[in-house]
Formats: sequence, C-alpha cells, structure tokens
Amino acid sequence: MSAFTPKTEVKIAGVTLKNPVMTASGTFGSGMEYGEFFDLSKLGAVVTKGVADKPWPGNPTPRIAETPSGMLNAIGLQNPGIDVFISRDLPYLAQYDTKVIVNVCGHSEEEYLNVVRRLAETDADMLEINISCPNVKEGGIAFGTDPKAVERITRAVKREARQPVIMKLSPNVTDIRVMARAAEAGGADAVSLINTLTGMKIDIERRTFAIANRTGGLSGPAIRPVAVRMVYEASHAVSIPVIGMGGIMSGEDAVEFLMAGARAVSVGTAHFQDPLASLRVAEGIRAFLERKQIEDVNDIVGIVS
Amino acid sequence: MSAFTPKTEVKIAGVTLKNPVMTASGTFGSGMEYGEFFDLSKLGAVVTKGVADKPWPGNPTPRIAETPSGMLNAIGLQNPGIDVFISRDLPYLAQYDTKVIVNVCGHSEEEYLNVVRRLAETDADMLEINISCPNVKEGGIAFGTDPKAVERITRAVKREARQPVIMKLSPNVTDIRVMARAAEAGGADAVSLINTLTGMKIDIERRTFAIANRTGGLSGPAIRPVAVRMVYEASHAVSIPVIGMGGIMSGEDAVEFLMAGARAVSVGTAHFQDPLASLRVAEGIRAFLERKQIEDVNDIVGIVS
Amino acid sequence: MRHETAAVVFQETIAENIKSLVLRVSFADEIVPGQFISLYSADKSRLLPRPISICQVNREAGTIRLVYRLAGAGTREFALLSPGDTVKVLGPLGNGFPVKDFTDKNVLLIGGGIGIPPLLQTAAELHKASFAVGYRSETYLYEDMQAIGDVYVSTEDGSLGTKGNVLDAIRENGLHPDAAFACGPKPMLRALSAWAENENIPLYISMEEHMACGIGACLACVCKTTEEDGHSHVKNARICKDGPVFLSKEVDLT
Amino acid sequence: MRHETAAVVFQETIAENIKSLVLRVSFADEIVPGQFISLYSADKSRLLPRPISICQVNREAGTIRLVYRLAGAGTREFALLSPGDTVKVLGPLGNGFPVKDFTDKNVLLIGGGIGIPPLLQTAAELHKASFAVGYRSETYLYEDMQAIGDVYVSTEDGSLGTKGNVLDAIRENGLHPDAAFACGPKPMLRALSAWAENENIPLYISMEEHMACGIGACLACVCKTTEEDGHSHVKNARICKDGPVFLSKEVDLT
Ligand SMILES: Cc1cc2nc3c(=O)[nH]c(=O)nc-3n(C[C@H](O)[C@H](O)[C@H](O)COP(=O)(O)OP(=O)(O)OC[C@H]3O[C@@H](n4cnc5c(N)ncnc54)[C@H](O)[C@@H]3O)c2cc1C
Ligand SMILES: Cc1cc2nc3c(=O)[nH]c(=O)nc-3n(C[C@H](O)[C@H](O)[C@H](O)COP(=O)(O)OP(=O)(O)OC[C@H]3O[C@@H](n4cnc5c(N)ncnc54)[C@H](O)[C@@H]3O)c2cc1C
Ligand SMILES: Cc1cc2nc3c(=O)[nH]c(=O)nc-3n(C[C@H](O)[C@H](O)[C@H](O)COP(=O)(O)O)c2cc1C
Ligand SMILES: Cc1cc2nc3c(=O)[nH]c(=O)nc-3n(C[C@H](O)[C@H](O)[C@H](O)COP(=O)(O)O)c2cc1C
Ligand code: FES
Ligand code: FES
Repeated sequence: MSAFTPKTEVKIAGVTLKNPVMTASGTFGSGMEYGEFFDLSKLGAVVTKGVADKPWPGNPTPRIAETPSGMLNAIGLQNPGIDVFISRDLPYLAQYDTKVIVNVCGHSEEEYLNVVRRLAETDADMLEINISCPNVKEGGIAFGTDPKAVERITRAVKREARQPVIMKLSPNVTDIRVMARAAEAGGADAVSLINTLTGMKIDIERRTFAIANRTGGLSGPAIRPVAVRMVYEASHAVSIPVIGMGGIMSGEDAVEFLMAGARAVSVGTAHFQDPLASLRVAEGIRAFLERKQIEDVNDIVGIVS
Repeated sequence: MSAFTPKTEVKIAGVTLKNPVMTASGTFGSGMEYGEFFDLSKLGAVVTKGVADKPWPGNPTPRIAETPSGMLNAIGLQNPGIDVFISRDLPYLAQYDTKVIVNVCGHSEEEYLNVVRRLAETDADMLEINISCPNVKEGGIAFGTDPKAVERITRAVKREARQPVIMKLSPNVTDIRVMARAAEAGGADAVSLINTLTGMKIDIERRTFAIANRTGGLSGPAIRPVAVRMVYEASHAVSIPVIGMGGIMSGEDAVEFLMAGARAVSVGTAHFQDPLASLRVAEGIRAFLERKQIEDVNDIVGIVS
Repeated sequence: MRHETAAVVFQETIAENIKSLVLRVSFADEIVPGQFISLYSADKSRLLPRPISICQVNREAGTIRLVYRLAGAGTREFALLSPGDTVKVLGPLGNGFPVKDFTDKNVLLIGGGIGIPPLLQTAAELHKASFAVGYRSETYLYEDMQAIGDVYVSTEDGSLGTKGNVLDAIRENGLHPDAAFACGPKPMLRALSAWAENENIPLYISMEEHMACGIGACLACVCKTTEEDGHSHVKNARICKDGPVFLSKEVDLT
Repeated sequence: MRHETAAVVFQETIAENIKSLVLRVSFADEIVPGQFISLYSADKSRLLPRPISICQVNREAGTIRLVYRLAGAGTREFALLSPGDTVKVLGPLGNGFPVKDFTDKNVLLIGGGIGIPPLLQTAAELHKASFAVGYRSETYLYEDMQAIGDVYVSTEDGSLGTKGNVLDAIRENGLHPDAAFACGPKPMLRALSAWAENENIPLYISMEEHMACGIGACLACVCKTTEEDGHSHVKNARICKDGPVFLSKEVDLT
C-alpha cells in the first residue's frame, strides 16, 4: 500500500470541516444517541434536528412509512425548543472536535428570527435554515417554494445571524435554480439540498393513509437521482457552496454528489440502516480518493459538468 | 370459493375500458413485442409509445441507467413518425379487443397538431398528449411546467381532435393541482400522471454522466409515493377523470392509486421486470376486489380522502 | 447497544404464520427482559429495521430467541433464514420490564396476539409469575409458559380457556396480582389500564409504533404521555428509547 | 421467448472474477448461438435485467451455460447462486450469429474481454471454426475452445500468445478466413471492421448496450446503423431485437 493520504478538508463560508461529511438534520437528533456508537469528532459536522423558539409536539403517529428504497416521514418537527437545546444539546456537542450546524425551523419569519437571535449568543458554527419542511406552511404555501419568500427570509435571517447561514432548499419546485439564486440574492452563505420530496402512501387494507399526516417527505436512495440532478443544477446556478444530500448510503454515493458539484454532503436516512453510516461514508470517500490517487477532495468537486 | 365476480369496467370520457389497466407510454412500444407474451385483449387499453409527425431518432446511448428501485431514461422519443405508425402499428392493435390510446409528442404546438389531425382519420380511441417529456422543450422550459402553456396547448389540441383527449402531466412542478386545473380549463377530457421525475446519475469511475443526455426521467417504484400524492392532489383539484401511474408493480399498487382517486392506471417500468406485468396488475386488482367482496372497481376510486 | 451481523442458529414454525428464530448475538448477557432488537432486511429496497421483542435469552450459549408473526415482506424474508445464514441486528434496545423491582411479587404477565413473546424471558426472571394470555384461536408458546407458571387462557372463539379476551379470563379466574406487565394491542392495553387503576396495582405496558432509528434520535416512534416527556418536553415519549415499557398511568392511551 | 424461473444446476469460478453458471431452462432447444438471456435480480431494489450471452447449450439436458464477469451488484448477486436456487430469466433473446449460412466455411471467431462466451456454442455449430481471442492476462475458456478448433491468443502483457490485441494475433498468424464473427469491446470491433473491409470478408459483430425490456419495445438499446433501421426508420436499430449480431457494414461504429 502506498503511504498516500488525501486531503479531505473542505471550507464552507469560512468554516473548515475536517471532511465533507455531515449528518442530515432530523435523522441524527443532536448526536447523543449516535455518540454511543462512534466518535462524532470523525465527522465534518453534526447538523442537529430542527429547533424552534418553543417546544413543538410534532405530528400524530404513525409518523413514518417504508417505501421502495425509501421512506416517508412526517415527524412534524417535534423539538424541545431553543432553551432546552441551548442548555442540553449544544454543551453535549461541544465535547467533540466537530463543527456544529444548528437546523432552525419556525412557523413564521418572527419565529425563525427568535431562534437565530438566541443562537447568536452560542458558539454554534453555522445555521441551517429549514424553509423547506413540507409540513409547515405560511399562507397556504410552503415558504420554500416561492423565490420571493426565500430571498426575504434569507435576508432577514442574515441580518440577525452571527454565524454563516445555509439555506436548506425544498425539491418540490419547478426550478431549483431559481430557489438557489433567491437564497444567494438574499445573502445566504451556502445552500443545502435536497430536503424531502412530498409523497403519500395508502394502506389499502385499512383504507387509510399510511401516515397520520396524509403526506410525508420521501427520503432515501429512491430520491438520489433527483437530488443529484438538483445539486448539479444548483451548483451551476450560484457561486456559493452547495451541500448535497438525498439517499447517500456509501462513500461512492457521496462522491457522486461531490462530482455533481456539492462541496459537502449530508447523510440522513442511511443512519436507519446502519448507525455508523455517516462514519462509513467519510471513510468511503477517503478510500475512493486513495484508490484513485486524488490528492485533495476539493479536486473532484463539480468535476463532471 | 364464492362465485363472486366483481365489475371491473371503467369509463373515461365516454370510452369504456374492460378494466382499469393500461400500459404506460414508451414502455410497451405499440404492443407488438408484448403480444408474443399475452393476449392484449385482456388489458383495458394499450397506450402507445409517443408518436410525432415525422420520425425522431432519439438521444445518443446510453439511454438508461438503473437506480435504487427505479431507472432513468432518456430515450428521446425515438419513433417512426405518424405515417409508419398509422400504416403498421394501428392495424396491428386493431386485431385486439382493447382500446387504443395514442400518445402524441412534438417540439411545437404545430407538430402536435399535425399528429392529432392525422389521428382524426383513424379509429384510435383516445389521444394522450405528452407535454411533460423532460427532454423536449419550447423556449427553454418544458411545456408541461407552465400552466398557461398547458391550457393553450390543450385548447388547441381539443379543437382538432376527433377523439377524447388525455393530457399527460409532468411531476416536475411546484403544484400539480395548478397544472391539472389548466388542462381542465383547456377542455381536456382527462389527465394522466405522473410522467417521470427529472434525475441524474454520475458514473464516478468514468467521471461522466451515466446517460448520454445527462438528465433522464426517473420511473419505477422509487417514485410511487410522489405519484400517489400527485394523483390524490389532482383528483381533488379537477372533476375530469385522473389516470394514475408511477411505479405500479402489482395489483395492490394499482389499488393504492385507485383509492387515491385514479379512475384507471398505467403500468410502465414493471414491464422490464416481467413482460406480463400489466396483465398481472389487472388480475391483481380483480383478486383484491374478490377478496374484499367489492362489487365494482368504481366503488374504491377515491375512497381514501 | 451493538449493530452486528448475527448468525442464525435455528428457525422453526410454531403455529400458523408464527416463526421462532434463534440467533447468536454478542450482547445476550446485557439483555433486560422486555427489550427488543431491530432486524434488517437483506433486500436493499427495504430500508427500515423491523423491531422484534426478545422472547428468551440463553446467556451461556449467547443466543436469543425471537418469536414473530409473518406480517409483511420483511418478516416473510426473515422466515427464509436458516442455520448458516446471517442477519444484521441492532440491540438490545429499549428499557425492558422492571423485573428487579418485582422479583418476589405476584406478577401477572398479560399478553394478547403477538404480545406474548416478551413475557417469557420476563417470567423467567421473576419468582412468582403467572400468565393471562389471549389468542384468536390457535395457541403458541403455551407449553413454554406452562413450564414457568400458571397460564390463564382466553380465546376469541372459546376453543380453549375463557371465551372472550384476557380481561374476561382474569375476571373468570378471580386474579388479583400485586402488579401486572402487559404487551398486546392498544385496545387491550386501554382496557387493562382501567382494570389496573381499579385494582390499584401498578401496570407496566409495552408499546408499539413504527420505527426508523430504534435508538431515540428520529422521533418517529412516539406515544402520548400524561406528563412532559424527558426528551422533547412535549408529552411525546420515544417508545424505542424511553420505552417500550411504560407505567400505564404515564401513557395517554386515548 | 419465455419468461420463467430457471433452476441453478451448477456454478463455479473459472478465473478471477469470472463465473460459469449452468441453468435448466425450457427453451434450450430453440437457441441460436449468439443469442442471450436476461437475468433478473432477486433484490427488489434492482429492477433492470442483466443481459448475458448463452455460452453453451446442452439440448438433451435442457441446460445452458453462462459465463460472466463480476461487474457490479447484479452479477455479484448471481455469483451467490448455487444448486437448489432459482433465478428469473427471459430468453432466448436476439437474433444470434448466422451459423446456418457459414456451416462449411472457414470462420474465425474473434473475442475480446468478456466477449468470448458466445463464441463457444457458435463454434460448436460450425464445421471449420477457429478462434482469435484477446485477454488482459489470465485466460478463461481456453481449453473449451481448444477442444473445438485452433485458438490464436493475444494477451496485453504478452504472458501468452501474441503480445498485443486480437488483430496483432491475426496478423502474426497470417489468418485469412472466409468470414468472421466477433464479440468484444467497441474499439476492437471498430478495428476489426476496418480489417474485414480490407480483407473483403463478411464480419458479424455482436453489440452491447444497456437494456430495459430486452425484447425491442423500449428503444433503450439502440446502435447507429448506416441504413434506415426496419423498426423506427431512423438509423437506430435495437440491439436486443434486431441484433445483438449485425453485419459490421450495417453498423455505424463511430
Ligand atoms: C417494540 C416492538 C416489538 C415488537 N415485537 C414483535 C414480536 O416479538 N413479534 C412480532 O411478531 N412482532 C413484533 N413487533 C411488530 C413487528 O415489528 C412488525 O410485525 C414487523 O415490523 C412487520 O414487518 P413486515 O416487513 O413483515 O411488515 P410490513 O407491513 O411490510 O412492514 C412495513 C413497515 O412497517 C413497519 N411495521 C409494520 N407493522 C409494524 C408494527 N406492528 N410495529 C412496528 N412497525 C411495524 C415495519 O417495521 C416496516 O418498516 C414489534 C414491534 C415493536 C415496535
Ligand atoms: C447482449 C449482451 C450480452 C452480454 N453477455 C455477457 C456475457 O456473456 N458475460 C458477461 O460477463 N457480460 C455480458 N454482458 C454484459 C453484462 O450484461 C453486464 O456486465 C451486466 O449487466 C452488469 O450487471 P451488474 O449488475 O453486475 O453491473 P452494474 O454496473 O451494477 O449494472 C448496472 C446496470 O447497468 C447495466 N450494465 C452494466 N454494464 C453493462 C454492459 N456491459 N452491457 C449492458 N448492460 C450493462 C446492468 O444490466 C444494469 O442494468 C452482455 C451484455 C449484453 C448487452
Ligand atoms: C425522519 C426524518 C426527519 C427529518 N427532519 C428534518 C428536520 O428537522 N429539518 C430538516 O431540515 N430536514 C429534515 N429531514 C430531511 C433530511 O435532513 C434530508 O434533507 C432528507 O432526508 C434527504 O436526505 P436522506 O435521503 O439522506 O435522508 C428529515 C428527514 C427524515 C428522514
Ligand atoms: C423507457 C421509458 C420510455 C418512456 N417513454 C414515454 C413516452 O414516449 N411518452 C410518455 O408520455 N411517457 C413516456 N414514459 C413515461 C411513462 O409512460 C410513465 O409515465 C412513467 O414511466 C411512470 O410510470 P412507471 O413508473 O410505471 O414507469 C417513458 C418511460 C420509460 C421508462
Ligand atoms: S425509532 Fe427513532 S426515535 Fe424511536
Ligand atoms: S432493451 Fe428495450 S428495445 Fe432493447
């Protein structure tokens, strides 16, 4: 074996991640449960479950359903609110030598800003603003599907945020490039995509919706081709970094997103198959770089275009 | 066993299908190849591969790629043109006691109308207008993603068509209800959905796109939850019949679409796993109705709402 | 908690559509009765784990026994496993029944439907356990229970024991235990909850919900609680982590 | 053409990453050499069939032999098949080589890489076949070919036969057949096409493309043709149905 050691650091909005692998919000809690399985310091960043200004109870159950190579979820953003989050979850994550990205949700601009202001006092490294949760709406349409709303909320968040801001985009749109450009125009430091595709499953035996909320968000390998396409389109539409996700199960899958134009990737649903999934993805990227004798992971970002 | 025999006839725009199962355009040619496997008279309808006014060569290869529980295709609508279609394919299908639905494609309104006019002379039972092919564009955006364009082309087609017109909708839109309503406003007799979701796959070993066209259309069970959701939304948005498709592999899958609001269903990608797939779906629906002692398939259409 | 590849030691059919599967695992000696494991499909189209209760533990042999009903595609896949095969598992998961606190008490273990399996190991770790179990018609694990304690049976069709449900059997046999542990369908748990309140005894119930992570991270598997839960503080506890066993009073079963 | 469940009779490894698989099928006696079958994954996440050439046919036994390289997840799945297992297949597919027209001619069968397998049955149905085959380094099916006719080998590393490619071997051995049938990578076919034109002999080539239906319906698997194809009339013939074997002049190999 050669003593070849590729560089895996990537930089997003001035923040350096030791490798391009993060956890997808909502699939990893605040890391505590997975911290029992592996050393979170091995990840580029931990992205937390969405947190709101107050505790949210979430949706009724069943909240999830399996679908071919994927799953639907309508957790409904259950979370303990920013107070508990700051006093319990951030100190837990501070033990680890990894970046902490806090995913923020709200029902209204004001609720987002309440969270963003509170986080300004903390040492969270970045904020990820979830404007794409299909289960949370303002005036009937999801925030994330109207470019004007995306630009406006991005600008409002940027005004209050002390940390770099990642806008997390919804894939349930006609043209993802328009949304990415709106985020960039509003001053976003990066965009992440994709959130889940809205889907539905019917239990034909019980003649009812498989999840109580009727619709849920589709994630997992099933959506990977849509995610790769959107990451490719977004990364060609904006000059801020793109963080890619959607069905990443292995290092090879992650490399696909990097080659399509993502500067970093998030691993989500894969954790439900293997609690070590994000670690394995990080190791898989490194193994790929070694096998191909690629010196620096940044060299493959956007290489297929 | 009971002597119970459920009714499986459904009516779409005045045309009676002996059962709600059709073939999804492009996966079944004009039926000839599958006619070697089973009696096409057992299907509610055969929907043909898209036909244009002139022969189309289609896209370069590779045209397809496998994805988790799905596939990407960018065939590019290769077809022999309406002349060969009328002289060879329609007479072949006329042998069978099934309805014939001709799928129509074009690069421009005029090209669509050329085909529609020629088909007026034939005994095709219905037309399905594919405005959603992600690989064919007008003025940079796909026809099928602009409600005004959908309404306009529907109206134009209706003016020339002798047969009932089904508008086939693209799922690559923010709100499918808007598109369904646009088709209805233009005079469509029915809508069918979903066409494929635009996706991409990258071959990381060869550092290139897995299909030559870069993007392709995602089909198969992977997309079923998105399809069911859109069929549900569309059937609540319009009063014309909805024909549902996307990842139907079994009778149970078809029942899911019927319960979500589809009056009939199409079977596509499943044919690549099993040439008898559409027949098996028709038999599976019947078996479900028998097991549940449901007298008429129409009784379950839209029952979950 | 271990995520590992378990070897199949033995599998057999013990009743119509009910399988008994013995697996070799590394964590047999850590198990608390009432805990469960997640089983993973080998078929890549099925991503989510199948939670299955631990029915019996053989600590010396390092094996566990699972008893499960063929419900859908995942369990039908597991049904094909035979010695020599392996299956990915995650466990042990959840809290389990509080056997330590009730070792010498008269505990009635109540099971309905496919809720019986976790009661076997639980009974083995109590000194004075008896069973009240409800079947639709065909019995399973009946002899295994009889080997441990008295078994009061109810069947829907009256083919064995009391005709009716477990509560009918409990009443017919005049049972007044010091405590009860139950696992089964929600309507049964609801009825038992009222009964236990009336009897003024503690009732521990094992809850079920669809799961994704199995370890408390994704919040898929919550149940409503009467008081604020310790994690999200929204009266929604995680069945996989805070449960599956709860004191019946803590859970809002409506 | 049959879509059926085939029983696995035997499987072995015959070279690094190359497997030989014998299946019992109902259609053995209908096969034309050069035809292929589609193999289907049992794993539901993999929908598309894997086209594999028929290497040998045993008409009495009703079996076929496939020889395939481990390329990805599908072939890795097939590699685990052993006697007693079954696999879904569709076949026989395609046209095959025109053996009837060349029975008594000197036909050179040219194979490169994993293009060798279909040549075996083809040779068996010709009277005067010889082989020119190219390997990277390790050989496979070498003895099987020697049992039928002369074998001219080239290896990239020169470890056996001519160092170089099949054309180098053909030239080195001064071969001038009446006709040639070839299967292998596109660059090889392109070079052979020029050679055959020069030699003024008919060359039949077997083409490859990703496939979905395998029967000519979906138009996934086309290759460019020099004349209008018979189906779509757009100079794009279907490899699965109109091929996989074409006269080299008919195909646009650029
Ligand atoms: C803590 C716990 C312990 C359990 N212990 C046992 C046991 O010992 N024996 C037994 O037979 N069953 C048990 N179950 C139920 C068992 O998990 C389901 O029957 C099984 O997951 C069905 O999987 P399937 O693929 O066969 O069915 P499908 O219906 O095809 O499954 C589809 C999806 O729904 C989920 N699902 C379906 N039914 C249930 C259910 N009842 N609970 C949770 N998820 C479900 C599956 O896990 C899968 O993700 C337990 C459930 C829980 C939550
Ligand atoms: C007519 C024909 C005959 C063939 N005969 C043989 C043979 O005898 N022996 C042999 O080893 N190989 C043969 N191949 C190639 C064989 O089909 C592929 O190696 C195989 O499909 C790879 O599947 P996989 O799942 O292992 O690889 P993956 O790369 O994981 O496959 C992913 C998808 O791509 C398709 N694919 C990948 N490579 C090819 C390819 N070269 N040609 C067509 N589709 C491909 C697969 O079918 C699948 O749909 C033949 C191909 C064709 C078209
Ligand atoms: C159970 C679950 C919960 C999720 N919760 C959140 C959330 O709180 N905030 C958010 O921005 N995205 C959330 N997501 C979306 C994921 O972060 C991710 O964008 C999506 O699942 C696609 O990636 P994957 O296919 O790797 O899971 C959630 C996804 C799942 C499956
Ligand atoms: C190979 C292939 C070719 C297709 N060609 C057409 C076409 O010509 N016209 C059309 O309207 N839809 C076409 N489609 C879309 C299907 O008709 C169908 O809408 C889609 O595949 C979803 O259904 P499925 O998941 O059952 O395949 C094609 C799909 C595939 C896979
Ligand atoms: S299954 Fe994820 S919290 Fe219980
Ligand atoms: S694979 Fe469908 S036409 Fe050849």
